[in-house]
Amino acid sequence: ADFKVGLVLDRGGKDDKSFNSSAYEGANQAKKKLGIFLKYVEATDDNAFEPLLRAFAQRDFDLIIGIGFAQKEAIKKVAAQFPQKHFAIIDAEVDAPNVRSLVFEEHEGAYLIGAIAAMTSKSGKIGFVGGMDIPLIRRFSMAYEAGAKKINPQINVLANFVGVTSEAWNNPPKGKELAVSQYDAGIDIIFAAAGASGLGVFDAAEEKKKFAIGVDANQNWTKPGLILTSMLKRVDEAVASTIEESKAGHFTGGIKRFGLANKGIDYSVDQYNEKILPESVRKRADDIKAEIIAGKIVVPDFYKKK
Amino acid sequence: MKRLLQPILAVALGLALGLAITWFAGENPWHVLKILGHGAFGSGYDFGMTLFYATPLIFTGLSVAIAFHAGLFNIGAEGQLTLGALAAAAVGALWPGIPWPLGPMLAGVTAICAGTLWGAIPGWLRARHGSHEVINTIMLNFVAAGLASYVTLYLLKNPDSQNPETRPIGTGYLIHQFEIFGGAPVSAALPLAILATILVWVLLWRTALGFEIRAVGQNESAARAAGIDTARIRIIALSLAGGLAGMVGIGEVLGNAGKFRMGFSPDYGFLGIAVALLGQNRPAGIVAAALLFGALHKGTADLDLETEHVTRELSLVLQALIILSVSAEGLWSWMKKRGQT
Amino acid sequence: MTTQLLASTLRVSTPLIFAALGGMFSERAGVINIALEGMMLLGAFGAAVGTLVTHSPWLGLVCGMASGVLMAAIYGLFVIHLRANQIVAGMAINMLALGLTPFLSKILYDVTGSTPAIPIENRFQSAPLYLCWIFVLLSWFWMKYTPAGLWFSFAGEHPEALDAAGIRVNRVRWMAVLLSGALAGMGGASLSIFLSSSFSRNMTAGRGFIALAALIFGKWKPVPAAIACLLFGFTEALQIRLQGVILWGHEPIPVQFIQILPYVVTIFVLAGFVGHSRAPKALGIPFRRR
Amino acid sequence: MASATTAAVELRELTKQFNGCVANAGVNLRVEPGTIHGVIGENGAGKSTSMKMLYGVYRPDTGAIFVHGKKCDWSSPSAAIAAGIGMVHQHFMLAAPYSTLDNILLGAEPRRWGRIDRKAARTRLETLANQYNLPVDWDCPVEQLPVGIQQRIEILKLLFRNANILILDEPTAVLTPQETNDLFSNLKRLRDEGKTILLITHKLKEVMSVTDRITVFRAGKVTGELATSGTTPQELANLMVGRKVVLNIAVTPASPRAESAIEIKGLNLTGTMAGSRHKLSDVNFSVRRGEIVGIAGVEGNGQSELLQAILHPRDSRCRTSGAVTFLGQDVTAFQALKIRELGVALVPEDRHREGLLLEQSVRENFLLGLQRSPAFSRAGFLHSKKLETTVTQAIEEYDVRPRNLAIPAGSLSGGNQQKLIVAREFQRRPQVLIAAQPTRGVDVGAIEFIHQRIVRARDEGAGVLLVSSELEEIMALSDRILVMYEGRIVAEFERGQVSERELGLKMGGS
Ligand SMILES: Nc1ncnc2c1ncn2[C@@H]1O[C@H](COP(=O)(O)OP(=O)(O)OP(=O)(O)O)[C@@H](O)[C@H]1O
Ligand SMILES: Nc1ncnc2c1ncn2[C@@H]1O[C@H](COP(=O)(O)OP(=O)(O)OP(=O)(O)O)[C@@H](O)[C@H]1O
Ligand SMILES: [Mg+2]
Ligand SMILES: [Mg+2]
Repeated sequence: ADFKVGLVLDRGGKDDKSFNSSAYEGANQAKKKLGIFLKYVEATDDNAFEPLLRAFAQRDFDLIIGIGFAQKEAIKKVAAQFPQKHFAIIDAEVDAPNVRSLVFEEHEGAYLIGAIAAMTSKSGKIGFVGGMDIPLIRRFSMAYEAGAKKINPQINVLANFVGVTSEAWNNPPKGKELAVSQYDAGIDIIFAAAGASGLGVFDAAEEKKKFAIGVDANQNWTKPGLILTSMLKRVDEAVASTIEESKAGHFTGGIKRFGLANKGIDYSVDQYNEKILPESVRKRADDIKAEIIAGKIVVPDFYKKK
Repeated sequence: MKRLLQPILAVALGLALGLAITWFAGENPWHVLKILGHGAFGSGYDFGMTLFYATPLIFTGLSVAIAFHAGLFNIGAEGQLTLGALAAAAVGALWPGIPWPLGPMLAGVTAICAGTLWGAIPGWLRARHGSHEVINTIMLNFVAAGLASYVTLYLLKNPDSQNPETRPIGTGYLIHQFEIFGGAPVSAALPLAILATILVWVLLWRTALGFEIRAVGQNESAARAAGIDTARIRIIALSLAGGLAGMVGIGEVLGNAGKFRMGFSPDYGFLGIAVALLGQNRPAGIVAAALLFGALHKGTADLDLETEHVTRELSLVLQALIILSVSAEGLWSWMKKRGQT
Repeated sequence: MTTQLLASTLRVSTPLIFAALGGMFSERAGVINIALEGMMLLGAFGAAVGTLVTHSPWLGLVCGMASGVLMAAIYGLFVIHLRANQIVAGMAINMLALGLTPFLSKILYDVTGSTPAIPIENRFQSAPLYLCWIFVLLSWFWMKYTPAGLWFSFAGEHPEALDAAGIRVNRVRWMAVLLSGALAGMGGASLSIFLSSSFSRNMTAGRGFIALAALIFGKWKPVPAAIACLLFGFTEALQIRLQGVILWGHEPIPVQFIQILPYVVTIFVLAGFVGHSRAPKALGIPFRRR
Repeated sequence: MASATTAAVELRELTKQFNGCVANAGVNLRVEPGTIHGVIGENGAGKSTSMKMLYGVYRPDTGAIFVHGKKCDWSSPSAAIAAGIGMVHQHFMLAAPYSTLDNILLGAEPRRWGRIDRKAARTRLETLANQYNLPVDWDCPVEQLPVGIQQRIEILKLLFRNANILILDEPTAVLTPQETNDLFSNLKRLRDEGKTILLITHKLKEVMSVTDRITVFRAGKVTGELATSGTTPQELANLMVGRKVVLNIAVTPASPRAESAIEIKGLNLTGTMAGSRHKLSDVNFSVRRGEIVGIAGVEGNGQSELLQAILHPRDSRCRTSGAVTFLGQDVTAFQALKIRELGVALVPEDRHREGLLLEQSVRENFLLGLQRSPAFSRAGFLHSKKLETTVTQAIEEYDVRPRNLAIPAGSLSGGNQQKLIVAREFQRRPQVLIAAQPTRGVDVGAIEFIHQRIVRARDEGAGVLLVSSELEEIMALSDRILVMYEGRIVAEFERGQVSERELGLKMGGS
């Protein structure tokens, strides 16, 4: 019958406007294009992944995709129990023949964003607002700072976190307070990697008439003229292509990396920000991008830092 | 008889209310009910997951109840269990070489001690400084989360994972997982929870200390007049409560994840309050209430998967309605009055 | 720097003050209010939807109040009328709000867990900042100078005495709980249409519990409770500004230690200066005449 | 003669059950307007319950209530208040942290622009207070006022509301003789002004002196209605209890031993015990084994503080300096439990506050304070069978009714609660017995019983410290009497050396 795809979303849920939304988008595009059967579920807690993945496998789904690194162990276990099924996971590396790991080189993007911010900043001070303090967000902040320093070694980079529990992803008022305090301290551009809390950062930008930078999806439209750019992480592409290949019978296991080179990571330019992002900056950014792709610039990676 | 019938009827009523909502959302309630039952008890694995969720709730339920008997309100089980789990994982990660029976024992005791400490602090503050345990336990929950975050990111970071979690513990620390549940992580923590339940019952109703705890909770001045050192009893009760909550860490770290994961608990500590009060603060009642909550948690997760319209949000609504109607003491007499007229 | 810190303190405390006042009314009348969090959350949602529909933050605020009142009505039905355990029912109300809001947003906007953004001209710029202090004064006046305030106090302290004086205890408690919902709803509204630009899932993020702590801290009195909220707000604002500051050496203090600062300070302040706070005597005990 | 006029109050066949426990089983009561009507009966006979039904607090199961000939079917006190009924409850209806003024005007607030007009209320109350000689401090939180004053507040409440039918449920249980006299003259005056008064009391002397007619309750029923002028205390007692009662037990003289039981030297309290108004200064006395030493005094002159200080000598809030010796041992460094374990028994002054766990069973209440004694526990584990048999015997011996170990102590009537405490404490075979207000609110039968037990304990060799504001009780039982006034011992008398009048004067500070 139909080709059946099961999507196990992270705790953030389908409409987190971040990588869950993006993954769902991608799967939906594939559904429209290929006429597959698509079913998604949202996990309630970290222990729920395994039963949900298993339930999909038992119900004869052909491809099961886990969204988010938190599902790593669960995918590893369930994939071993159902070797004839196909699995995919976003943001984590699982070494099994029937699992495709879709990982993103966020640090490359964050480096580029840091460079763009440093080029645009007039005050010589830029900021970063992270959601929960976790390695992934550290990966962003570390590369962001390095990218900025590449442009302007004297630049001041201030990194703040909304919180240390998962509520940090859902606290726009606090994201806004953090951003306001950064803007008040003379910072004129803030990169927000904080889930829904990032919306608070954008609100602050709106009030203070300063710039902010979006993440994951293209968020330029949310505050036209104030979002300098967004760091794109094409989870949708990764999911859609995986579904497509799997349906066509070309599924392969192993690790698939998405970076600047294959446009899995990028920065966005559209009608909402082309006026505020000058040609010269875009040009310079594209140069840096090329250098990273060519390996001339080695971007520091928090994951590799021991 | 009435004490048994009443909660059962109440669960039925809450379920009916919840099903009415799913019907409103466009599902066949009968179908939903079947999925719920099947999701919670349908197979060894499903039942295993129910038991897996129920186990920590037994610990936190007991924790809240024991404090409650001493007239204290422990909102801090969440923080206590966080520290308990963190401590167990720390021991297992720092000395991974310790062999089997010794490892779990050492880590288990450490988990209990960490929880106990986290309970003793508000107990001591209440007894000696008179500051309200409700505030202090809420505050300590946040502090525990901060400490856990620090430890997992700076001290015991797992280099192989992006998750905020600690390094894996040594294999000698892992406790037995029961195979009959088809892979569900039901570990030796379940019998431990049952044992803890029995011990709490013995403590509260068969020992002098338990009597003193209940006396302080009932009437502090009478207890004092009878010579009971009420300050000491309060500290002991909250310490015991903390220790019980800390035992959640044993199941999670030694019996399930093999490490400490930030945010592993879907609010076990808060649900423990509802579990304790639904179980009327009695050990057997707590086990029953924990099972109910475990079954609901597992059953409703399957609803999301099996139905078109029921999402995990609606599952929360359903659980809330069941808890509400089970707690409604007056519903019973109201129904009786209706029946008479 | 100091004025910014002050402004930030006032902003951060605003939702807390509304919620703590709400908690004050119901707890002074003898009804424990763990459900503040849930009432706030629905209030935040209602306010966002109301503002989106009417394009007026004031009407949005009214919708937020109404949503809080709705939640309070469910709570009141269970704890006053059906004598449910107030703590269990409160936790259930929180769960209900957590589940209901994404469910409703899905129905209304086909987006689970959030509402569309509210344009800046439709949001409050500063009104709630002052409004909450007006309510502090009103609450103080209410408790001290009006008959209803006196009834609230007696309903929480000695309901039998109130009953014997010919006032219906449960009616008074209903009034208090509904009022509590209205205020908590405003607290939620100030989150969604003042401090941010839309509703998002679980956006109260534990503020109801902090408000409860402030209420106890403030010994169940409006002005001290509001001041306690200010203290929480201040430590929060300070915490935000301390993040990333290098005090010694080369590395900033780990953010975790900065984040727990408000809570540690609270514990010490409470132990050192405040001492006993006496709860209303009949707090948590359902009233029933035979 | 009476049936010609319409009764002010008439209760017809009232019945009321609480979860199967019958409190009223067909009560008939008729009160003529402009009279003081006494209501007496044993503890638990149903007096308070029937009065609460009249006041609308409880709703009768069956039966009817008539006020001034009109049938009343009210479901709340507000209707009763509107009909001119006012009640002073056995347990005062005052909210401790609030001011006298607020407690009085609650529910009858004079208003101005929607706010409470406290000024108007105060003016009116001051007039009333002068008129009936009931001075009180309007702004003081009631918890800081002695019970005698709290009583005045309750009466002012009724006057403030213009009640013309006044119900007073055991108003004298907490009053000194002087205060009782004042109250009675006020009651007579109110009667003469045309008000109708229902007075519940256990003190037969009082009923005899102040009432016009008397209704006697027993076991939820009315067993007699008589004119006061035509009866005697003995007859009333017999009607109440259903058997002959010895009203004044003959106490044999003591034969005190040489060993001391309690020895207090230079006891001082300057600390800050919650609610204490009087500090202790230089209290010295001793109690030998085999004697009863009574401490007389108006309540609130440091008696409670004295007991706290000798039972919790380590607590700095209770004792600041001085030595406390029990049975020859200096206990100033002892924990409270250790003191009790020496053989010290305590009948606390407030049984609800300090004596009982109201929601726990009779069985558990019996264990309170004995939970660590070798008789009931071994290595920390309770010995429940032993407890069961001991309690069964004890409630039989001490006549605690009903004979049911499983019911909560709170559902016993006041007298039976007191007997339960006495049973528990005497069961220790104490060497030292501290009894504070041991017969407060207790019916004559139980008073007789408790007094006998105290004397028996003395004769078995216990040193007894009796604290009581009941002059009669002190005079009847004490071998020596100490008078306490403002935290000091101001006088000491041997048995028979002092008259009631003289003692009353000393208690008043002269
Ligand atoms: N609220 C109640 N719940 C259960 N039982 C009650 C309640 N109030 C009274 N009773 C029971 O009803 C009976 C009559 O009580 P009531 O208070 O009327 O006695 P009383 O004559 O006033 O006694 P006392 O002299 O001790 O005040 C007692 O057995 C008592 O235990
Ligand atoms: N709620 C409280 N607030 C302030 N201080 C207290 C409180 N409770 C106890 N304390 C202090 O703690 C100490 C121990 O209290 P506790 O009442 O248990 O006395 P103790 O030393 O055990 O002696 P005992 O029980 O014999 O009175 C005392 O010094 C007392 O002042
Ligand atoms: Mg002590
Ligand atoms: Mg009575």
